[in-house]
Amino acid sequence: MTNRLNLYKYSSPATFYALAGKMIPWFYGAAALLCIVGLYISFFLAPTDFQQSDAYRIIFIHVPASWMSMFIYIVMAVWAALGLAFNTRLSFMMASALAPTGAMLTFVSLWTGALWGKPTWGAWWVWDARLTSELILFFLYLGFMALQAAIDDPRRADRAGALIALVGVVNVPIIYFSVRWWNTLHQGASVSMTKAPSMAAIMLEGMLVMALAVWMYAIAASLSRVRSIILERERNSQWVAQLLETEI
Amino acid sequence: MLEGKNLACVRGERTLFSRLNFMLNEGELLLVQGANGSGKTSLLRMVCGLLAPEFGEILWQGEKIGTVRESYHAEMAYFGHAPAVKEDLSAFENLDFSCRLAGIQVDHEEVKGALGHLGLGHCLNLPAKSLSQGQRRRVALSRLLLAKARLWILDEPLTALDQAALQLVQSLIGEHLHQGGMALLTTHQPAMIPGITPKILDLSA
Amino acid sequence: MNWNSWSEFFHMGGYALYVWGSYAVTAILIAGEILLLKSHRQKALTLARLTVKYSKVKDDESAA
Amino acid sequence: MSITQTVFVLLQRELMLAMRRRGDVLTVLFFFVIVASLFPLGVGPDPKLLRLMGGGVVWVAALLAAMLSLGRMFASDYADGTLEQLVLTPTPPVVWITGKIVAHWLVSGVPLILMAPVLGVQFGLSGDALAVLVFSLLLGTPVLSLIGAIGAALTLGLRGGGVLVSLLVLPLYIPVLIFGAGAVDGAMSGLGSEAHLSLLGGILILAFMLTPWAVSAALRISIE
Repeated sequence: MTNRLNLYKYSSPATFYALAGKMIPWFYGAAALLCIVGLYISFFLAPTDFQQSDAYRIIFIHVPASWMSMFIYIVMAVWAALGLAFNTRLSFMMASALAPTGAMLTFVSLWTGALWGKPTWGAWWVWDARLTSELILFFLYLGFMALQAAIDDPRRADRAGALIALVGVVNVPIIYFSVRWWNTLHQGASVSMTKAPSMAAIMLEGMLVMALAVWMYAIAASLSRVRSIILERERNSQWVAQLLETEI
Repeated sequence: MLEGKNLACVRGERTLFSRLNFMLNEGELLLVQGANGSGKTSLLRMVCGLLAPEFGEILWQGEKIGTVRESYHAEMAYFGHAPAVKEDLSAFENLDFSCRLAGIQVDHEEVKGALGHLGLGHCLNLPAKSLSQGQRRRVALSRLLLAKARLWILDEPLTALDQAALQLVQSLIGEHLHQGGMALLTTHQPAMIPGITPKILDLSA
Repeated sequence: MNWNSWSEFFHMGGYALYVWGSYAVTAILIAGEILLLKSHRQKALTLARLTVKYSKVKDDESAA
Repeated sequence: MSITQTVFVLLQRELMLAMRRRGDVLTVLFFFVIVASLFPLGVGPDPKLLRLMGGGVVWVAALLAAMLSLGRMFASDYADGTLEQLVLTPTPPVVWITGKIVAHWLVSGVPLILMAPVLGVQFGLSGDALAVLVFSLLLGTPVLSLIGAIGAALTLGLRGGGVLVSLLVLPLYIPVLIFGAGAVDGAMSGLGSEAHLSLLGGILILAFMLTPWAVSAALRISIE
């Protein structure tokens, strides 16, 4: 019973607003710290690859960005599902707050993929399964954001966005499978980034630390965005008025 | 029996109404009044089940309308702002299809009779795009005659009608109520339903 | 140690354009997002302040 | 009244409406033909090249044409109030939604399938490949109508709805495109197309079972 009450307490926008405000600096701090450690590993500890020379150092952002871009889409869909199931406004707001960060990371993944591809495959863009899926994921993010932007009524925007996020997440595995199938059939690039020939443990460590840094950053950024969204949506309510008074 | 309990409606960021209660028994008419934008249409759509209330519940024969959806919809007829008349179909086809889609078994004579009753006997086979606005609304209203619904939910049924049609629709509502039906309606005109004193629900208050 | 000098570090074994291009664009994007978040927050605050002010004016009027 | 009867009445009405608005159906069909005919003008008339890309081009054109016709699925019913009345019928929404999707496929998918062999011949596809093309479209175009219905339902009454639908729906069409065009490729290269076609069939079954529920939820959201 107390558990349930607590859950309700934290799902109220007013409580969450304050809580998020306290947590954001910690997540930014953790992200910065992990980023410094990760960059140190990727540039100073990880040795130069004898095949790809130093170009491979791009994977220390490419792979974490790809992982997180997919992970964020799934988290977004989970929030959307929670919102539709329990009709909690905060869940919808979290879903909308995650999308821009997810789209940004998807773009980072595409950009770094292209810059890695040029020296490795000799072309800026190769229709490799991973990159193609990432491109489609980018479209899915854009569709979600465009749909929400086109709807004025916040309730409808929340629900419509949630539904398309769920439809998207059901389709992602099918899309990924179909793109891989298509790729192997057309004998495209068979080199995979993560299967770099001499994948030393230190490289994996670098990627993991960087992935954690991106993770912390994504949490901080989305919490910060959800706070602004809460403020916009709840500006008519009593607690916002009180909050602004104490602040000024 | 239809009952609204502690209803609240939020559109966008505005609360249109809250803590609204009403009760409608057999043979009663509930007239929903209020200024433009006070939520009359929203209330009617809420009672239909098209709009989920922000708060509160609507009961049909003591059960939430969401749980008895099928039987509730079978006993209810809604007449909204848009008349649900297809321009490319004739008046006859419009009524015929809309009844059959709603699961009402009708034969041709009944359809013709209903349209004739509302004074559309001469334009049965004209495509609806050549009908006037008032005539289209009458096509839509003629469904009420065939639907055999106990609850009528009518949003501005009297607009765009001429004097004769106005009388006719009012007497139709009266007949429906005398036979033990229920009606929920909004109107700008003073509705004079013969022999009925309506309950008033004022949303501006 | 991988690098004997800073210039070697910046040279990245001849792949400077690709490596630094990736890291720089990522840094710019993240910085850009943080700036956007700041301005979003400012906008939301301004909007909320205006709303609160407006509702106060209305309250005062109705009280008078 | 039984469920099949409702679907039957709905189909009858939709087909009658489509017959009275034949222009709309023909517009989509001509769009399909024109898009496919533009490709040879763009890439040159080399028969080898055309034969290689024929299946893919016809499939892309079919995708675009199917997307173009999505606007018709719910928009006019939404504007004139018919959609509200359908929601208020005692029939479960999934039933009449399935009916509407089937009607949409009959009106805008089937003409594409019938026209496709003509376009295939333009690209010099072999007899086998033509048969596979038709069969893959037969399995694939219903999926386009099904998935498209979600996009059409979500964008009801929004400004810029048409462009928005394409942004929402086209990424979801990709698997259909891959397996559809892949089947034709397989037939051309002699590698066989059974695997592609059975995957396409699998997608069709999955979409047929799941999408009506999603569309029902989407319509509820949009109608509110």
